[in-house]
Amino acid sequence: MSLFIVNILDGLVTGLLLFMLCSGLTLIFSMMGVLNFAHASFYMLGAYFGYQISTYVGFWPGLILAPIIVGVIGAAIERYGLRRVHQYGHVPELIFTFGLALLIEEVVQFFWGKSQMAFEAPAALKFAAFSIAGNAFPAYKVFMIFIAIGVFLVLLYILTKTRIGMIIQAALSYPETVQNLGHNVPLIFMGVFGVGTAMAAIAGVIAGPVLGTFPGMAVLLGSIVFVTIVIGGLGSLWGALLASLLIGWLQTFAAAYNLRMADLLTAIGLTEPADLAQSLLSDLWTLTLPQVGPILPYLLMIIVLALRPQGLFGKRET
Amino acid sequence: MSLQGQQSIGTKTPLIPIRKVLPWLIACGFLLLLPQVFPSGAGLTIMNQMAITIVFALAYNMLLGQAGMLSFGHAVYMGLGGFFCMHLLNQVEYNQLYLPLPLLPLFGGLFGLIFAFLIGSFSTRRAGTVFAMISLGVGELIAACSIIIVVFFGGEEGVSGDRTMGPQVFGFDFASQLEVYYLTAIWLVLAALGMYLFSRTPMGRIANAVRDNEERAEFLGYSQRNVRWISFCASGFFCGIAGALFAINFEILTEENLNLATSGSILLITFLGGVGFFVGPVIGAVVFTLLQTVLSLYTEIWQLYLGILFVLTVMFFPSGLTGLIAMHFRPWNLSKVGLLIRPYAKIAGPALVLLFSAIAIMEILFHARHSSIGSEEMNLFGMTINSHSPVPLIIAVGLLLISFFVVRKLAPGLLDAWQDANHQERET
Amino acid sequence: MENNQPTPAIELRNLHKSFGLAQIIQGVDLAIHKQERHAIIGPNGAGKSTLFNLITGKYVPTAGGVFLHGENVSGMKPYQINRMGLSRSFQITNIFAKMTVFENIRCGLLWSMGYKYSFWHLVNRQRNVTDRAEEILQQINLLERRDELAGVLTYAEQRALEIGIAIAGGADIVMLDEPTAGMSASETSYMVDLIRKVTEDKTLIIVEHDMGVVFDLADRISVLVYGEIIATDEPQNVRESAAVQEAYLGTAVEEAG
Amino acid sequence: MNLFTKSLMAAAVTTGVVAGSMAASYAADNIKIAFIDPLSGPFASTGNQGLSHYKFAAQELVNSKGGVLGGANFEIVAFDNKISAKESLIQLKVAIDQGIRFIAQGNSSGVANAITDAVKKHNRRNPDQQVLFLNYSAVDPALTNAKCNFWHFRFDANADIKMDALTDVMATNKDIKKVYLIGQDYSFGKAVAAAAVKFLKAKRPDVEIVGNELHPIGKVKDFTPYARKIVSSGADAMITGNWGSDMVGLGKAVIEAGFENPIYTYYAASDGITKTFGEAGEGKLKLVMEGQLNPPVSDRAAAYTAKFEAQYPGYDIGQPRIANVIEMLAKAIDKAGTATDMVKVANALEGMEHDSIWGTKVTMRAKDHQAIQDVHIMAHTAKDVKFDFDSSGYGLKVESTVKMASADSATTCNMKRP
Repeated sequence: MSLFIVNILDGLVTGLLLFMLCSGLTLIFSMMGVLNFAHASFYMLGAYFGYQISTYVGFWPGLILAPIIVGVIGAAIERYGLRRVHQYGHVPELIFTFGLALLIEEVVQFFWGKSQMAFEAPAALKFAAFSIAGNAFPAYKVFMIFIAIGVFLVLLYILTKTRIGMIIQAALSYPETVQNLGHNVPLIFMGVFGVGTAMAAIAGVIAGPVLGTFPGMAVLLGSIVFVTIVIGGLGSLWGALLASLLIGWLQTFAAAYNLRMADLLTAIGLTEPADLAQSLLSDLWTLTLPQVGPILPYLLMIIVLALRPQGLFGKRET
Repeated sequence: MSLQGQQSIGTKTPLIPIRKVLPWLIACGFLLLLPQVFPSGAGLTIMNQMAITIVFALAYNMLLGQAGMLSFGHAVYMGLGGFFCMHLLNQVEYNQLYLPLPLLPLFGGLFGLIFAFLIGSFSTRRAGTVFAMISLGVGELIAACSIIIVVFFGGEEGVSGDRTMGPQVFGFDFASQLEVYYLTAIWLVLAALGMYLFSRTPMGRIANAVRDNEERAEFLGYSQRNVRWISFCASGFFCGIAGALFAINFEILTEENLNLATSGSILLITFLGGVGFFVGPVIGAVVFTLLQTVLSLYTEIWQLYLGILFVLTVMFFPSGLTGLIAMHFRPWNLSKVGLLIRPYAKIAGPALVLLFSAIAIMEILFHARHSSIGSEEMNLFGMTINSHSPVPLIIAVGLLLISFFVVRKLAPGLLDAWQDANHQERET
Repeated sequence: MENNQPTPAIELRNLHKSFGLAQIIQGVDLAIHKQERHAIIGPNGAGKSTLFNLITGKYVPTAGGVFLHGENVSGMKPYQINRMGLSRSFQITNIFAKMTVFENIRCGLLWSMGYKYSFWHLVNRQRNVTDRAEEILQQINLLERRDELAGVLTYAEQRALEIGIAIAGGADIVMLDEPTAGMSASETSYMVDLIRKVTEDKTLIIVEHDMGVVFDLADRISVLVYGEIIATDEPQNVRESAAVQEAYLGTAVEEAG
Repeated sequence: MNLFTKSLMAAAVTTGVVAGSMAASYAADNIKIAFIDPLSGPFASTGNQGLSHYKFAAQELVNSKGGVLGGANFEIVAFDNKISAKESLIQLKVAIDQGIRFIAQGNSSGVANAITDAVKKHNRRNPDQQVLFLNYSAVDPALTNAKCNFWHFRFDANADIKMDALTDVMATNKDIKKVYLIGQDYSFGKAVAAAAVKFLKAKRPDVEIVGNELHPIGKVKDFTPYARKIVSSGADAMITGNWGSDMVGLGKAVIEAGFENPIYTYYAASDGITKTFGEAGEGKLKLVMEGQLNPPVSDRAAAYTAKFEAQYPGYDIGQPRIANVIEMLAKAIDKAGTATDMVKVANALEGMEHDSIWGTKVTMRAKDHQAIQDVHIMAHTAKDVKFDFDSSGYGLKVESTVKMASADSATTCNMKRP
């Protein structure tokens, strides 16, 4: 039971982190109709900038500065890159962001090399906040939870209480109408792209010390982020939240419990073949839950899309 | 076969118009002669690899270019076809299955087709972003499964085999690289011809129609979903052929044949070459293999250059390298290419300086940051310079700025000339 | 009289369509006879395009049914309905801009000429398709522009091409959505002649704002207001109907105000 | 027209390749060793480190002493395989085309499997152009068991031998009652787990294996759930064969989750890993490895290490066995009297006994071409470390040694000799 509670908390951290990426991606998609393939790359940039700044002035200024820098870079890319490609249509846009993801990974390697950076959590948070049956829960993870929730509340406030939020919300449901209302749509696009990438960067700064700051971090997380927002429903913020938490817990619990396929197969009355190594089904018998953990999100996505093509909370089909 | 099958009596066009067949004949002759020019084993390996990439890229473009479907997981169909062929080869070796090697690609194609049929049944329901995302998910899923399902995928070390264990065909046992080259070349021509002809069938044309305007196609009696599904299956078939050729050439298949990196690079190759042209992926595959094998000999940051090239292509030349060449057809037809020579010659020098100074800056920075401590000397365009001293960097930046301004000054002239060259009668 | 009537080409029975809470079509009953030229008119937002989309299968009715030659086609996909002999043009020009004029027409022909999803015919070698496409190009006066990209045609030419694609498949019911919108007077009269010519012996359903066109072409007219048909009659009677005048002009005034 | 372009492009590529290969083959009389390992991509630092050591060893141990066969020098030619099996085979062909007959590779057992297979096929198909495969690091036991062949020699202790040595040492520690096994889900990870189960059962039947699991390789973002399980299992020690980012991620998560007991590893050192663990790994991280750096076994070894670090700052001797590869190859070539007849060189290498610079005797076992040597259990520490890793102040210090580990272990190898 105590392990279960610890896993709930760990899964929450993963899920909320995922949500910080997904919320930005969802906003960008809702406004501009483009799925930003490079979103996780901005998360990586956040981690690297956070690391670099932390080597000069410490972690905390990095937490503020890195997202701002990344947000400005994101806005610039929207202004000078994406807007140009927009005229060619959605598929070239998607290809552009894909190319961007490749490029950012190369640029990161150009400047920081290929090894993992020694990005450390701030000393002030390097203690175990509490401990459940011998399992320490680091204070840094508590901090991560609060940051993620804080970012979400700020986002919610902006979306529901401010004028600009109203416009963005309207764009969720009536993208064409908003375009025709005479708002400075390009400027809003640029702003939303900048804010979305900045949010990814915040996630990067706080995740960097825990999940590692290395050139593969974007790819590792990237496809999961897309899967999450597709499951949640493209363009739905609440769907993204639900799907993020779902996947966070799914992955945590899948890794945490060593359920074996062999037990399941024996339970339904099959007998394990004597010479397992020779059997064609040996892979099936030796399968465990942690092994299949990483593919569960993809399976879930395919199931969801087969049953409900617009995703769990999706309003419109693309 | 279909060339003659549909011949009806009394047509105006000849049976096989020479204008259309000539490029194919030249290509065949060229493929035949190539090994005489580059007979080394490594040369043959690279040519084989190029041929396989061409088949794969052409098959990919059946989706991206012809049917407008962006797949992020297309390595799966090539990979699965290849894995299946590897197992067939092992059956030939250990269980005396009778299968002449030259027929193997056919089976690879069939296996690719079967998988495309199964996965296409749900992934082709939607186009655009949703299709792209499903293809990504399926691709990641199967790549991840390759580590888990060891019986079929062989785990991390993959599945290997020996192509020479089958029955000899006309005395060939395909032990030598040259025999494999000719086998690959024959299948390259067959597959390319098949895909070319496919694009000229009613199905191929309707795939274009669905790409351009899926709604309108629906109101002409065509189910957009079925059109996409059939395109997907056809692409899967040719991907499977590419996979079989890979199995024959490398005699090993691994997870790498299925993963996102391979899927991504085929997108890159195809787009770089130009999705709007049949020959685009061919050029893309050739250029990419060139960059990969040659550029990586000279610079460590070749992937950075490739990334920059790709992003610039998407932004400024969405029709790819082939599009860049095709842009000149109109001035050529108007006999006005001459107008372009002078402005091109004028801008070429500064543009090259711009290019090389940009490269120099990147190389110097990279060396300064990543060379081992103490090693300050580096080789740049044949010169030995000190990457840690500011002088070379300042010179490079200076050259970059100067050439940039010169290029900017010359650009309007080039554009004017370009306008002239593209207009029939400017004075009237 | 009703008993002797042959099966209508299209029959709408108590057709409803709502989007969320908004009821756009609220119970339409309409029978359109074979080889009749039928116009649907009504103020902006009356639901004319929605009605079109319901008949052609783009939308699924919330209630009621669409009957094509007596067969219920509600819920069928557009391509299935098209294969039953109904074809349409679009209000916003909806051609294959990256293909040539000839290829546009050919796309409209392929299914009906039995090629379906064939990948074992070379399309350029099908004489019958080429001949038929050229015939149609002749009819719509675009033969000279045969090999131009459709995207570079003039607006009027694109509209003509749009109609050419719609009639190419030989459908016996043709539905045209504002075929003369945005055209000059001379272009409009040219278009009316063209429509009359290419829909010879066919059932024509047309949505149109230009009353001149409507009264010129139509055998009968239906007036759609707020998702309901308030009148269906011959042009003369519609013109004189007080109810129509009031509803139509009334809303028109509202709209203006 | 377009096909012409295609043709021209193809011609350009091949010209480029040929030109490139010609540029690389300037020194005529050198005996060339192809170093095929990742020099770009995520494992580039490991590859470059190995390459530096090869170059240094060739110069220091052979060329500066007059070379082999009365004056021929060793030359290391680097080929980047991007840690891809496909790319490795291409580079192998390029290397053979350049007339190189000795192939050195080590990173990734998957690549090693592909190369050993390709070398076997190549030697059968081209008897006049045979090559030898010097495997200096790939430790999948299969390479010297089921998949062994005459052309393959392994200079590292394989996964079984390392586990044999590790469990010898663990067996003497009576505090260890519960052990947790975790590894990457592929051939090597499975081999480590199987060996651990086998040896622990034989040597310490009282030890309970409280966990034995594999996780997907390179795919786990967050190792926390695994760490929770390990802590909750009450294990007194854990064993892992993880390498690269999987090692860093797992190690950090386990330490962070409050694990206080020894973590026995195969590859938790150098390439930035030592630096990343730093203080956190002190007293916990242990490595099983050949090649003693700290304390230095001899003045010669210390001088060799110091000279390497001076010449290649930023790199470590992370793979000491490379020195053995070079010295043993040089001896074999001298003994065979040829650097072109691979059967003779292989026969000379087979069964060779060699006194390594690292103080151990190395025997190239004839029956499976597996090197037998001393294997050490080392601790990650900052104390008494003369030669640190990653310039971090932390390094590996030998705690205990198993002499000539697994010298008489069984093999399923059925070597077919030409």
